[in-house]
Amino acid sequence: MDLQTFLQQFVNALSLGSLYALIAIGYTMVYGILRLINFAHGDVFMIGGYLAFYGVSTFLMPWWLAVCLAIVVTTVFGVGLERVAYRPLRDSPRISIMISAIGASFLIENLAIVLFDARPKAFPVSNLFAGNHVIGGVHIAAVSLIIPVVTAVLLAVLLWIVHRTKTGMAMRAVSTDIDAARLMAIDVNRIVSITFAIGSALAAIGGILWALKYPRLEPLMGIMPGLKCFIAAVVGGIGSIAGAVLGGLLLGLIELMTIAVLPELTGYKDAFAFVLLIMVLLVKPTGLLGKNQGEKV
Amino acid sequence: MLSIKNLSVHYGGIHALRGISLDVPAGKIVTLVGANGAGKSTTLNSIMGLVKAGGGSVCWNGEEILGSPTKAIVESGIVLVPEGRRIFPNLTVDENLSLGAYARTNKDEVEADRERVFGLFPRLKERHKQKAGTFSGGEQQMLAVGRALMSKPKVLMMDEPSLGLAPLFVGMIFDIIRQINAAGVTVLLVEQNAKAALEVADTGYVMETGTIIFSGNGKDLLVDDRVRKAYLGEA
Amino acid sequence: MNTLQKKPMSRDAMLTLGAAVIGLVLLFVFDSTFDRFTMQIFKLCAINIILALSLNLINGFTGLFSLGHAGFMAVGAYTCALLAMTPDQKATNFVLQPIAPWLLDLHLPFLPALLVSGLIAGFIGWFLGVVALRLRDDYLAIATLGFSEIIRVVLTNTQSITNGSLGLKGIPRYTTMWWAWGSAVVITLFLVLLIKSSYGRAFKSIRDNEIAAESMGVDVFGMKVLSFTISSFLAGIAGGLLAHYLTTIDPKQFIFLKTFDILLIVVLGGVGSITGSIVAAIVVTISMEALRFLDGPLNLGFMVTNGVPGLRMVFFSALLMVVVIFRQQGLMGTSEFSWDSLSRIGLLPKRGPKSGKGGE
Amino acid sequence: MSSLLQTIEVNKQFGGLSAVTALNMDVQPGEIVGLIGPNGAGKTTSFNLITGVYKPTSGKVMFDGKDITGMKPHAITHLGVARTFQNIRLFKEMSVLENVLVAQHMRMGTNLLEATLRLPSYMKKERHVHERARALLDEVGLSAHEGNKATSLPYGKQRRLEIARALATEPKLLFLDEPAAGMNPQESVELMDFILKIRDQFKLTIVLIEHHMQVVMGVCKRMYVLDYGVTIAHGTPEEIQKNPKVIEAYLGVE
Amino acid sequence: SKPATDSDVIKIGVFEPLTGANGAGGADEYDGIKLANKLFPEILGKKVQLVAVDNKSDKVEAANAATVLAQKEKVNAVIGSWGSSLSMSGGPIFAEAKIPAVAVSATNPAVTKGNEYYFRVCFLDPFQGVVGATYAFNTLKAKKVAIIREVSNDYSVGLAKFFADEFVKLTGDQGAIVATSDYNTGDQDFSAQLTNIKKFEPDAIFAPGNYTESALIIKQARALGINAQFIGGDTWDMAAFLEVGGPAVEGAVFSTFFANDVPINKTSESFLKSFRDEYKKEPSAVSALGYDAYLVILDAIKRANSAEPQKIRDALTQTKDFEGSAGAITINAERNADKAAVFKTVKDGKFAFLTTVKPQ
Ligand SMILES: Nc1ncnc2c1ncn2[C@@H]1O[C@H](COP(=O)(O)OP(=O)(O)OP(=O)(O)O)[C@@H](O)[C@H]1O
Ligand SMILES: Nc1ncnc2c1ncn2[C@@H]1O[C@H](COP(=O)(O)OP(=O)(O)OP(=O)(O)O)[C@@H](O)[C@H]1O
Ligand SMILES: [Mg+2]
Ligand SMILES: [Mg+2]
Repeated sequence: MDLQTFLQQFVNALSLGSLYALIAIGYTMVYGILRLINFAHGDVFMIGGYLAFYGVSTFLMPWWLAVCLAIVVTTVFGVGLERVAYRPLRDSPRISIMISAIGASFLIENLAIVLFDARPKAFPVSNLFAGNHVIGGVHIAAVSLIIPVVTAVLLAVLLWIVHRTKTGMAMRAVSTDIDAARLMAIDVNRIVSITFAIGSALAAIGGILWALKYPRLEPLMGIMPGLKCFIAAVVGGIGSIAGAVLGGLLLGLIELMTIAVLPELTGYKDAFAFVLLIMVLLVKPTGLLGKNQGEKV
Repeated sequence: MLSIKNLSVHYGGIHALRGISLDVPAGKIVTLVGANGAGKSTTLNSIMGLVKAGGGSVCWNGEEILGSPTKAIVESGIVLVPEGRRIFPNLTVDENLSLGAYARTNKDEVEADRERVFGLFPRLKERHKQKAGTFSGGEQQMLAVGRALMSKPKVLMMDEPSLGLAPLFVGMIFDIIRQINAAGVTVLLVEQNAKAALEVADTGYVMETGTIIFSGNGKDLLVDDRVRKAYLGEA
Repeated sequence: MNTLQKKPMSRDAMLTLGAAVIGLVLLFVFDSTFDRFTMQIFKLCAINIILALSLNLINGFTGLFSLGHAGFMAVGAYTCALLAMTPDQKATNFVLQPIAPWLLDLHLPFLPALLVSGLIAGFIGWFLGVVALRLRDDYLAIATLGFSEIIRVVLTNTQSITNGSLGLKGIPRYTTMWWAWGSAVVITLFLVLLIKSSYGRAFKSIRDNEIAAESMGVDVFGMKVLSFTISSFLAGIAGGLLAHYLTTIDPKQFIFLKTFDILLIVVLGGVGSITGSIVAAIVVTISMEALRFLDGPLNLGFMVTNGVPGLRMVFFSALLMVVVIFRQQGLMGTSEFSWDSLSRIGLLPKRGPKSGKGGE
Repeated sequence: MSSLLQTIEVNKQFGGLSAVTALNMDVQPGEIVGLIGPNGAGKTTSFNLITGVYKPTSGKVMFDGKDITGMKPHAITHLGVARTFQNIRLFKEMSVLENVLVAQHMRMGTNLLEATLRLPSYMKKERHVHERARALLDEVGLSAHEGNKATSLPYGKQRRLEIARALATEPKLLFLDEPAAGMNPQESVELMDFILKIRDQFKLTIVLIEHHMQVVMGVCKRMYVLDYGVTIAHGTPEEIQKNPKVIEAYLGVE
Repeated sequence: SKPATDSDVIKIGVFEPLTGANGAGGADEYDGIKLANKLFPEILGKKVQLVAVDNKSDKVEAANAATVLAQKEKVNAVIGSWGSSLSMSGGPIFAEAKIPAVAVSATNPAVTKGNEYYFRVCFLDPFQGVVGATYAFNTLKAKKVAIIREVSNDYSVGLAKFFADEFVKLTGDQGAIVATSDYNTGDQDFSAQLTNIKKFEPDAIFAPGNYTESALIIKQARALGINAQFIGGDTWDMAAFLEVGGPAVEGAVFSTFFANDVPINKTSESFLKSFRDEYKKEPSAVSALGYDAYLVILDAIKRANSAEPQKIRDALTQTKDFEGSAGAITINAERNADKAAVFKTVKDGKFAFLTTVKPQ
């Protein structure tokens, strides 16, 4: 592989990886606090994309307004989802909550099929993001430049919220010990709602950026990205925000660089994420940056 | 005053509290002693609303608080130092203390209280930036008590504060209980260490398998034969 | 069955035998009177029963969170189809890339093919189990899901063995009513006996408290692997039956979402209840068909709607959520059908045999 | 007589915490040995180290002349070591009888085939373990509850079920972690008699953790005292009661 | 219910994926069928009723849906399904029930092969692959071609193979296919594959696959500075291909069934007009074919002077030079339509007719 091809592949991988990272953060926040694999996260992501689409193409809003509204509505949707599908099960066995998440995911997908139609829609990409840059023979789409920046900014904002604000402190408290958090007069439901709000907003942003990069919407578009980003979060160490970013980048790199180096494996690309996952888990069962929580006997 | 009537709790098939009644007069120290699994922690947890009671009532200054959310109970001035400390190990000492004052809005008062806690436990001040999980058991217990004091309690309930503490610390904890009480805070104390507990208490209740079997003045109970035999390990 | 009959006949054994005979007669009656459609659904019920039971063994009885079932089904389906198809049938399938020569002439009758597909799925299950069962909870769940997807991707890409994405078609329709229900009954019986045996108790002890189980002398890891292997074996059998029921298979249909479908049945029936899995498998399979009218034009009395394709699935998933939220333990919880429970509610003499399959 | 159990310089660290330091225990067959010390002294951890739940950071555990260091718990149980748990660990969803039956699985020596096919060979063993399980439940006074769910039992009875379950594994050496916890004084006295009885009846050697001094002093011939993971004393009850270090760290000044 | 032949209505089953991954294609075909039914609602004095079942893009569901049509609804004939593998899932069921089925756009040879009851009104993949390669070689003068195929899609894998074989034959150069890359259904990032292809500087890239993935591929290729000519198949003939691809797909060429800017006969004209009136949008090729499939069945019923399934089937085999909206249809001995392929390109954001290629 010549240097230019390598650089091109590397840029491709970083661009995909930072998108994975962005979505994985939302996953990891929700999981970190509730220990819930939110299988519906990918569907919330899909809703974000569609809302922005309808904002621009049906209601003819300017794109920035459509994006903001889409994020807000998706956030409300995510908070509502937690209320309806997860809160009643907070003290139930894990499998019940997970089934509820799967059920919610099915419901959202099927509703989307009925409401939005199963046929893919083309996402209207504003000219602002449609450009393309060539730097030293390496082609970089404008969105691919924006995504890592957005991811980095959001990462900083999140780290600030979680580590520097009172609410963030409460989130960390809830995630270690719900009952002890209650004893601190923390309104656990509110904190969980806020977490879901942040997670859903991130999903919406992820969905919109995804649609800008791959301008096609369909009701089932969230399933695979959702699963892969969850894997990214697990690989990085679930519950760790930095881990999610690391996992996302790593996944993007592995997926694309493996193909770059071994083109005959392209057909197996969908399996790379899982192979990475299993290898990491076997070596470090709690993920790269995860903390060990053994059971005291 | 805190008054508990006929409180009853089930965990699935286990009848953990079988209708217990006790009074905690304002400004006093009341202690609850009894064997492992007698239901002492359950009593405290159900007062705090962490465990759902099956029946009975908990009145605080004439108001029924049973069934209120934990948040409201803490804000009304009842605070629990839970069994096993339950500090937040990934958070620093400062953050743990701030969480204790989570519901309070007056920053100056909170800072003043933080200084007061540091005065009580200079050890915490030395290490205020350290993650609490790296503390020794005794230090963690100080933090748990300090954290509770940060919420400016009117009633401080402590669940086995001497658990896992070196005898030296045990003595110190009981001194602090006296100090806190002297500052006007009502204390409800649950202890395995019945001897020390009864020594500081105004009133003692003895629990056994979900019921209160007898009660009385702390000093009287200390010399009570039944107590000596069953809980003080004296023949 | 034999060993059961050797014992002196207790009331329950006689009732069970009676139920079995009535069941057999009914099956025969159904087979000769039902139309093809009803039979088709009826057969699918049996296959779903096997799938639900095998997943319940691992998730419900051994307490291991496994989401890899679709993969083991796929292995079973491919193995069985490739073994039971004649060389001619195979050759016509592999139009793009010829089938591997060693596989072409490998041909077995249905029963041995079915058993081999179970064995191969079981073997793969054993191997993956040894690797993955060191993980717990969610980590195990996501790793097993990963294995199932890896299996699917491999099936897609090994064209000279599986015919890749073209899949296999023209698989002989061997899965008759007798094969489907016969297997379901034998497997149910096997699982009931297994769960009631000392091994079943060991599985349940792992679910209830792993550390205590280990300390009571239960080889926890070995037992987990055993349970995982048996579960994979049964999933493989179900896959084989499915292949010869559909007569055409391809890798796409074994995507991980398939596992979720089965998991839903298990949870609806009650995690850890054989009866529950059976009842739920039948109810879900039938209601998926019965709700089909929702996709077509609806006559609501006051108005007729246009057909809304997908409404059925919306309704179904909403129903599922309602059950999960309001009846978390599923239909049966962890309880099982027993003759005693029938006589307790005074229903015994009138009871039909269908539910009698539940948990003799 | 050779020791049944010997721990040689066993250490255990959790991260930076030294939970057990240089544990040197020596238990002779037929003895009842006590292990006492303040909360968090490392008593339960010592049990966990010997029964294989935790692996020692360093040191050696010898049982019946064999090195069992680092073996899996079920293998150690197989050799004849059984235990109860401080925080009760019953099989919650299973019946009282089943709890005891599970503990005999290992000794049944069946294979999957004969068990599921219910071959006569298996049915014979099955009848045998049922009889034994019922006898054990009778022994601990739980016969009336055999069909109930384990968790439906009151606390004290759950403890007795744990003991019955441990006995079902046919141990030579039995570890009891705070068996009197949650028992009232009357029950505690009965427990003392029960411990002595099973020791004789099942030819057991017993190691006992207990805060209830009356029980410990009553049944133990010898005891070890731990504090912060370190063995601060060992000897007969009389010696221990007089030991100033023990009084300071544990018993308190009367 | 009574057999449909005796009653006043003739039932035609619509066997399509209305939800799931193939939902879009199924819906487009259904549009054409509905239109035909609206325009031609009667034959032999009887009303023709469409009975639509959703096969959910899923093989198991497809088998069930086919059984519903054949056994429960007892339809006289069937139209569908989009997606060859789904058609294959229903095929044996229709054959056993002796009900004729007419595939609209299922181009896989295996659909009709060996199934006496399956017909189709479109051409086949081998033909499409051959004309694609011929076009690339003769018209585009391409010497080096790269292929990027959807490995989990049988259509794509098949077409790629037929194209490659023919292209190698035409150029006489074993290395004429410079690279073959794979991706999976639903993939959205193809940058790694495309970057690999870029190294070989191919004259053209053949990318058979679903229109959305294909549009994204072309878009990403352009963004990576790949200027090679893109060639595709009939699946690109969808409005969404243009929408998703935007300016990037300008100049891409593909073979398809029908060109709506150049009506070939009277039927096309009337179809185009009614379709635009009815749906206020441009028809896709499969809508035209769906329309034709319906008409072909009606024609067969007329010629048979009976709606009995067996008679319809026999009449279908005799279909000759039937003027469909997408060209004349003659059903050959393999029950396939001998039809010409149309080449289209994208010009100014619209599809534009290039040429017609007749079968040899
Ligand atoms: N979450 C729970 N689920 C089920 N049972 C419980 C639970 N918590 C406590 N119990 C049971 O309730 C009874 C009372 O327990 P509780 O913790 O109140 O006792 P305690 O007096 O505080 O004992 P200790 O001295 O060990 O702290 C015990 O039998 C215990 O096993
Ligand atoms: N899995 C673990 N991880 C980390 N620390 C542990 C673990 N298990 C035990 N410890 C620590 O080891 C020390 C000894 O604990 P252990 O349970 O052995 O005490 P104990 O003597 O049994 O006390 P008690 O009388 O309260 O039961 C404690 O500080 C405990 O927190
Ligand atoms: Mg307690
Ligand atoms: Mg202990």
